[in-house]
Amino acid sequence: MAERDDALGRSAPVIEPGHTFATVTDKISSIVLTRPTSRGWFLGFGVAFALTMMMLFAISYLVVKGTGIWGINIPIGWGFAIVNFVWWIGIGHAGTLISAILLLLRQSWRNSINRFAEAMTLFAVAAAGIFPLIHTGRPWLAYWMFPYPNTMGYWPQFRSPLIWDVFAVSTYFTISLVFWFIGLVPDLATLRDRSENRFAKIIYGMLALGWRGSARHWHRYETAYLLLGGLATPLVLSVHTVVSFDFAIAIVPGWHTTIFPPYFVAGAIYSGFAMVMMLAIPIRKVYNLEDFITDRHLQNSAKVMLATGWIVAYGYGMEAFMGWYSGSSSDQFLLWNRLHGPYAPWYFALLICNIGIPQLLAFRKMRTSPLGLFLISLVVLVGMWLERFIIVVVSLHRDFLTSSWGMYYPTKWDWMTYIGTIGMFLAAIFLFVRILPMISIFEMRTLLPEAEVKE
Amino acid sequence: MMKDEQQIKSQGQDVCPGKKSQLKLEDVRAEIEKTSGPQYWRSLEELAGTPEFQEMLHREFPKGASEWLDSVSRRGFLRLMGASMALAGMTGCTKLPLEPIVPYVRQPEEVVPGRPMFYATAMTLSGYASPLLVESHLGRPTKVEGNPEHPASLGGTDVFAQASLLDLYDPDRSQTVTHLGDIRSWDRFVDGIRGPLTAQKALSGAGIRILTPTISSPTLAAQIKSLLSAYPQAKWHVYEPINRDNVIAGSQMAFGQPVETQYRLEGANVILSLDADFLYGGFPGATRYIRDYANRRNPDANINRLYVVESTPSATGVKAEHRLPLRASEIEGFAHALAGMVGVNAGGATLEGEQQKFLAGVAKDLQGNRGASVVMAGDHQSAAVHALAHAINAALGNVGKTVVYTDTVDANPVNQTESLRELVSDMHGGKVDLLLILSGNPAYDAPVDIGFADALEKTNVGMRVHVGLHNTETAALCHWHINEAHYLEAWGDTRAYDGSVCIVQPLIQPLYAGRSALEVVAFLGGQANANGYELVRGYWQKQHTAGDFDSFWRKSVHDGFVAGTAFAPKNVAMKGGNVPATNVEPGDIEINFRRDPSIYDGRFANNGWLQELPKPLTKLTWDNAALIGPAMADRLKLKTEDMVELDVRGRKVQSPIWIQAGHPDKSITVFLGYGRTRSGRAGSEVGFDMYRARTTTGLWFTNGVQIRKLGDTYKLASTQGYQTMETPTGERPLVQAATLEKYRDEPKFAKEGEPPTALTLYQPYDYKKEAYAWGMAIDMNRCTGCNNCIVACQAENNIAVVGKEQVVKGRHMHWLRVDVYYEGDRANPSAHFQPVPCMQCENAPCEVVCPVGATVHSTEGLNDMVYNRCIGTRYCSNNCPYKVRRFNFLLFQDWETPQYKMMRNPDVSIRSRGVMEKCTYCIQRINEHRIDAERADTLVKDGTLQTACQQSCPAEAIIFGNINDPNSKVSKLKSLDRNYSLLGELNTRPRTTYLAEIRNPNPEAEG
Amino acid sequence: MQIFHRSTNTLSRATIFGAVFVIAALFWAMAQIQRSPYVTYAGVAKPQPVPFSHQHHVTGLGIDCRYCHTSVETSSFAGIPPTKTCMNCHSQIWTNAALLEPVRESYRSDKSLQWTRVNQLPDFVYFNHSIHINKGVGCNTCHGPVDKMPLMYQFASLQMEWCLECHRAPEKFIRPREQVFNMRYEQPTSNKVVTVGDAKFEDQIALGRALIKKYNVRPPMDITTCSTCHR
Amino acid sequence: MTVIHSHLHPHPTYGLMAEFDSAQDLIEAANRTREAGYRKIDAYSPFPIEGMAEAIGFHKNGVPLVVLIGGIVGGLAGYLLQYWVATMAYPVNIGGKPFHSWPAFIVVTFEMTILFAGLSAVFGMLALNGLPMPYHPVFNVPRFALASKDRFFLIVFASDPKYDAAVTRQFLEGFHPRSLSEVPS
Repeated sequence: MAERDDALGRSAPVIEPGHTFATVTDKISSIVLTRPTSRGWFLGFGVAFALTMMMLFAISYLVVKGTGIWGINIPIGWGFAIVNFVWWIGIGHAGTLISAILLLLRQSWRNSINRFAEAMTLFAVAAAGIFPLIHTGRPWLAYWMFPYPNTMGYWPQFRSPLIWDVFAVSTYFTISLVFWFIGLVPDLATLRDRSENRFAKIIYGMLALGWRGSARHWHRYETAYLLLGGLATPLVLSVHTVVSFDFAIAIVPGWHTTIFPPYFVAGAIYSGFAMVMMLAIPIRKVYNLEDFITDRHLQNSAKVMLATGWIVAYGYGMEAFMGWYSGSSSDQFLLWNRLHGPYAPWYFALLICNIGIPQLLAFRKMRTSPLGLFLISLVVLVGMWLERFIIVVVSLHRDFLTSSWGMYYPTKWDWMTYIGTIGMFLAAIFLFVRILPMISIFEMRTLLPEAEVKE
Repeated sequence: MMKDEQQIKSQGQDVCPGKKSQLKLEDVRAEIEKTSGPQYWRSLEELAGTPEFQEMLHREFPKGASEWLDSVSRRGFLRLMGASMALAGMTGCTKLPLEPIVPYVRQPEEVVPGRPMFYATAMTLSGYASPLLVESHLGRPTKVEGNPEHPASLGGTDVFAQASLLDLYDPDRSQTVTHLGDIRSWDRFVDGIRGPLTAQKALSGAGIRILTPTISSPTLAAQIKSLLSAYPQAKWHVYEPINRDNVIAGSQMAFGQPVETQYRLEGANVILSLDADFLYGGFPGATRYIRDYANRRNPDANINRLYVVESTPSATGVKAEHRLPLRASEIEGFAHALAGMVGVNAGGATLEGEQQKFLAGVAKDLQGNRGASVVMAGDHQSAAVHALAHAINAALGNVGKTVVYTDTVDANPVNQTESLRELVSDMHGGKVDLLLILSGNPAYDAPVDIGFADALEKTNVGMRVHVGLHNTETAALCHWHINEAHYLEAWGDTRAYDGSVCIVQPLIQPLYAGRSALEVVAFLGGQANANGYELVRGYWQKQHTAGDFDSFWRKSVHDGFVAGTAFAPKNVAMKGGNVPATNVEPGDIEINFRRDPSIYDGRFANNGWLQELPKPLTKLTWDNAALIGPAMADRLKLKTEDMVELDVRGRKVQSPIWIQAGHPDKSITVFLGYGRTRSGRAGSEVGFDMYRARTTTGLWFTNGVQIRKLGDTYKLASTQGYQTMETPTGERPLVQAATLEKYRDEPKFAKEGEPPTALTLYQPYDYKKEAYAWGMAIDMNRCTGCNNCIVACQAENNIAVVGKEQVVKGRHMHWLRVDVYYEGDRANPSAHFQPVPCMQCENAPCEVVCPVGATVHSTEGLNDMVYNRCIGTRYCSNNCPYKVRRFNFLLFQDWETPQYKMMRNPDVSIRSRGVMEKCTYCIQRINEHRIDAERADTLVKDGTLQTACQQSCPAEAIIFGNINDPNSKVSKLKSLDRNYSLLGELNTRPRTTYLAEIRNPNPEAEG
Repeated sequence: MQIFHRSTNTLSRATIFGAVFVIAALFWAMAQIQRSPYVTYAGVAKPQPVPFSHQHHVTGLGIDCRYCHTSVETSSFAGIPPTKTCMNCHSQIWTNAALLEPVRESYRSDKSLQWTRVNQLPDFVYFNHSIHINKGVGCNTCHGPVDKMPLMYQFASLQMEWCLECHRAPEKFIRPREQVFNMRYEQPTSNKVVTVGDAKFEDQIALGRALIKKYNVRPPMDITTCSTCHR
Repeated sequence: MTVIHSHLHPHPTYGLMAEFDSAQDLIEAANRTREAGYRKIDAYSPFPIEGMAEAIGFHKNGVPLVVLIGGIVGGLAGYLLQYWVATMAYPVNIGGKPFHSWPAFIVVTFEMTILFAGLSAVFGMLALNGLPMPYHPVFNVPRFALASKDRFFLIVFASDPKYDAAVTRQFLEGFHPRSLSEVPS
């Protein structure tokens, strides 16, 4: 099964030949256990950590002074905070998608990228989760969004998409977390048994929960894992659908659109895979994992991006068409404003980033060139951020009453918070690759020829 | 929020706005002295300006916290303090601290703690009184309303009266007597002046000069007269920067004597205004005129018609059916021509094209309405124009019908410019030893060529005494400054535009032991420690010979005015003969000097409410700009916010440009009152001082102006960036307007696009079962854009002032705004005013999206905003199609200043940082009236319950009431054909609806 | 090889399941603290300049509430008596009791007594006494047995959920208007009949329903609307 | 072939454990052991092997049922909470919508279903597997560390009625395991 032909009939292996259980195990676990921590790692982590501190400073100042330090105003009540939230959540979709949906579709090539894709998801969702909290005027009261018996006898308002967000995002985070952890357990057992260091043994030992690979355990384990996959699949699709409700439920022209759910989900996967590529490509180079993360993976991911990119393009098309077709003056104006308004350059930039440049992926050459893929992924991530900016800001800044039209200019606090979350995300990734197996060892084993048994 | 409210309690409980605690005035004074003695704030203000201070701020706090650069930097500082307290509040914020409660020692009979009381009084502006009723909570005046009993108010007010409350509590008011800047006691002043006075006795006062603003107070006038009789040689000079010299001169020219002109607009089918902005506060009688005008705007009855010829677009001008923009100097020509056409004063030149058509139309219309028309001239138009207006009115037989002449309200109607000039020459001539300046600020606002400030500084006037509310530019140049008592602190009397005398009754003891001008004059007149009450009472005792004085006095004080004191109409004969044309020196570009719509002549510069009040047409706040027409802007390649230098015959001033649609070409309008140097935290160093270019020859307008582009730009804070309903993809029907004809063939034109009310999947909520369903109707035909509602709302609902920086960012807090939409040709557009409070939608989009249910619907159909529940997601505001919600992005409320604590309405929560707020239909008033009604087992009577905006509206354009009662006024209005919902197509079902604007143009004057 | 000792098996499971209970316990504790007198002041006598005894004045001397709290029927604020009110009597009796010196001092120096507020609501809550009196809410329904309080203390938690108890079901509490100031009033029972006009009632709910009609008390939906108390 | 006697513990044995090189050997050995009548046996492998469970005679698996119950509980809890809040606990008129606006309640109901189902899958699986169990007799066998790398182990528990130290050892040696160790309990 290792040699499955890809769609174009060309065959690229998901794992280079010549590997055994032992080699796979050693290669991956050694990264964590024996390999010395490189200067590069410290440098990268240092920078990421510094950015995280900057974010914390920006947030503290925000809490002391108020959301007024941002560029938001009336009518643009949501700015960077929500843009970043949606962007991060979108990125957070790839992981679970790869682990869950591809699991159900029996796409064995997922086995080598699902682990850090899931980790990436967790960190992205964590980064996203910061924003809905701090964007409130009184973050210290944000717990009122959770239903708990209180002295006011008053409860959250369940008709609000923001409450839906609270439930969707927290559920998504929890499920992704346990999914990821459960996937880790057998590998933690491997590390427990491999590591020489007593302390490491104890830590990994605790986390491994005493996993011993019993046939009974494996049996229940696989059932649970599959069921989780089955549950996570609708969940991951629901999360961005719910996020899109934040806009679709509202009456603001440019928000009140029925096409949002599918096109948000597609966009999410689009940016998610872009982020996976941006991580996978350097990582496989640095830790020379080309054997496990092969061109096959890059190609398949590239194809997914190409496909989702087309869905997104269709979404834009539909928005524009509806704007014209609806006959509603405010929708027609919205279209005009995107094309000719003060933020028009950004709209065009978005079209180039999300529709123009990614078409290069149609060429196999591009799909197989790591550098090319890396750059395109970067472009897509920028493009998807711009998309959310256009949706949030450009829709709000000129709505129904011409008298209350306004402009939005982000302040440096907006930027510090945004860049800070990127730092936090990277810092987490650095730690992850250092202390946990970034590729699922036991699932890699199943890909080896010797893993097959005949009755 | 809760925590912040405790802040306010835990410090200075006695003055906290908490509804329960009681007032101890001496404590307040004590606290004020300790927190903000004049030295303290003055030095802090000066400091705040210095670069060192700014630099320190940036060192201490990160740059980009641009609030620091606010003109109101001290408030910025307090905000951060408060914010950090709010933060401290995060922990255990549900435990309340112990709160003291302080009862009276001897409780006054009439006082019922928790229930406000109303007292009649009056505010005087340039001699003309606004009769008022002032609401008082436990001895703290908290809201100013118009006096419905008085013909000059009928319940309405103007923005200056509404905002005067903030002046009373202005922490920057001068708080002590000072001598050369040092704090002194009143007694020290008494000692100080004894010598000079005795010296003058010998000279029979030859060296005494008294400079006052226009005075209409009979008592004060009498006091001054008696002072003058005590010192026969002494002289009384009068000066106001916004004076009526031309009006007086005009009536001299026409009748040979100064008279007051009153208009009876209710009887006028046709009104022609020659540059008279009579529908905006500051014009004598405006409050009453707005009512009379509005009463004639009913398209279903006999609607009137307004023609305006004006040199600066004004609120009045844009309401006109026909508006003709002319440069100020050309209006006299127009008047001559018109006069000629109505058969007086032959020899008026004829005009061309547009203007001629307009002229012909007006003339015909006026003649068709003999005795039922009015021609009025603006204060700043030449004497000739006034004379011509008199002549035309006479020729049209309006005199005695729609135009009435009476004695002047001004007790001393001299030519004020000349009067000041004379004073200055005396000063230079060394004739002045003792100069008493009774309020007013001539050192700042006198015409530059008179050089009053120099005279004050350079000449050796032995003793210069300034009496005033603020320690102004003038005070700085005087030896002594005496802190004047605010009109809400002192007894007095004054006259309304119709001459009727209003008794000025204090609502509170002087916060800083200030003295009224009346008391100071009386003291100089030899009555040591005279007190205002006895002076006023004494004066009227003398006047009132017939009958029981006490009951007369009690009634007068209670009603707020002395019955039967209104001037009787006066028969004055035209002198006849042609009115000579004023000769104008040739010159290309003209400049107009105008009083500012918000801060008048600069006396209100430190009033945050007025500074932040969007001016009626530009919607500018915190600044004045030079207005020019579009054509001129194109010619000179000028854009809004470009800095220019105006060279007015050698006197240079700088100002940013504002391109104002409808402004006449080759003409610039600048507004007075800005660029104050010693105003206070709000008014100092704000805007540009145009008095520097104002001379006696060009007091109101002059030509020969050079305009030079400076290259840099200046940020202007306008609250409405986009001022038309036109969008690139078509016009939006936000204001429904039509001509009378269209309305008659198609009465329901405004309703198009509204969905059927049954259009819903849900079972709609049934409000019919309730006793009340609150609703509002706003008649845009009556609204004249006078801005009253905005300030009234701000005062009633404790709305914060945010400062220019925040307004620029788009964060002003007004719950009610007045949108203006221009239509048609930029050279001479028509415009519509649309007051926009919360629509209180029955299908409120804001409510559905709030995650914590902080904005929900009341059973009476109100869209409640629960501040203490709000966590500040701003989702509601995003989803509000009317954008009437306002968010506390920072700690905008001032929690520190004790004066503000006294000022606030105890029935309305003080909103803190991070919460949304919006119009509540004055829920505090609704609850109060509902509870009173329930106690009496009745329903709230229609009309007794008024929202703040409604109550202040001189035009009665805003009507609020119970729409479940078919006989309520609001129900009747909503049943009219003109009634429509804003953005009705969204099916939000607003409770606030609008009555479409109907204009009554004259086909023959159509341009 | 073994890394862990046998006991760790039990230990690890105990921690996992234990965590659940610990967290639950924490929430419960927080809820209790929120409602505890420490936070609400319920039942706590606060320091006062003069140890005024309602028990003595109400039960002992039979003074009516309204003698001191004059505005309770007409205003949102019940009114704290001015020093003058105290002196009406104490200028004749106990004229030199040391305890009353602060009162006399205040009267002499015209400086107000500074009491500590006992029943205190946050400032964003707008409570109106007059309407509650008018609808038949007895003083002691909210203020408790004031006539048995030597030192005044706050009777109820005054938290929103407490207000709602009555606003959601007024019939459980209201009484005839003429009984509002009666500190000894008891709710009707089979052996204690309450008469309104000529109607006799043996249980509170029936009485409550009747009075709601009589005084037309607005329905719960109306009086639990936010703007009833919050502005 | 070496025989290792473990002297770590003097205790009664927990079972006999044979070590194999490949999944193939393990699964065959397991099958034959079961056919030989042994019931209490288990197999350890570094990755899940198809058919292994059947080989050791393990069929019933409670996880799906647990998940189903979890999901139903979650869904009900979610919907009922919202219903109760909106119509009974504190009914308020929100933008003119009915108190019971069920379409708006779908999302939270769905998320709660997933959340509960997911968590019960994880904790159900752990509970049924008796995890965590950091200490286990099999860890006493040093070579067992390779069970998480590339070796495969078959154990016959001493508790098996058919278990007899000598006989069973002989039987297992029949598979020619790489090693055979007695697991002390």
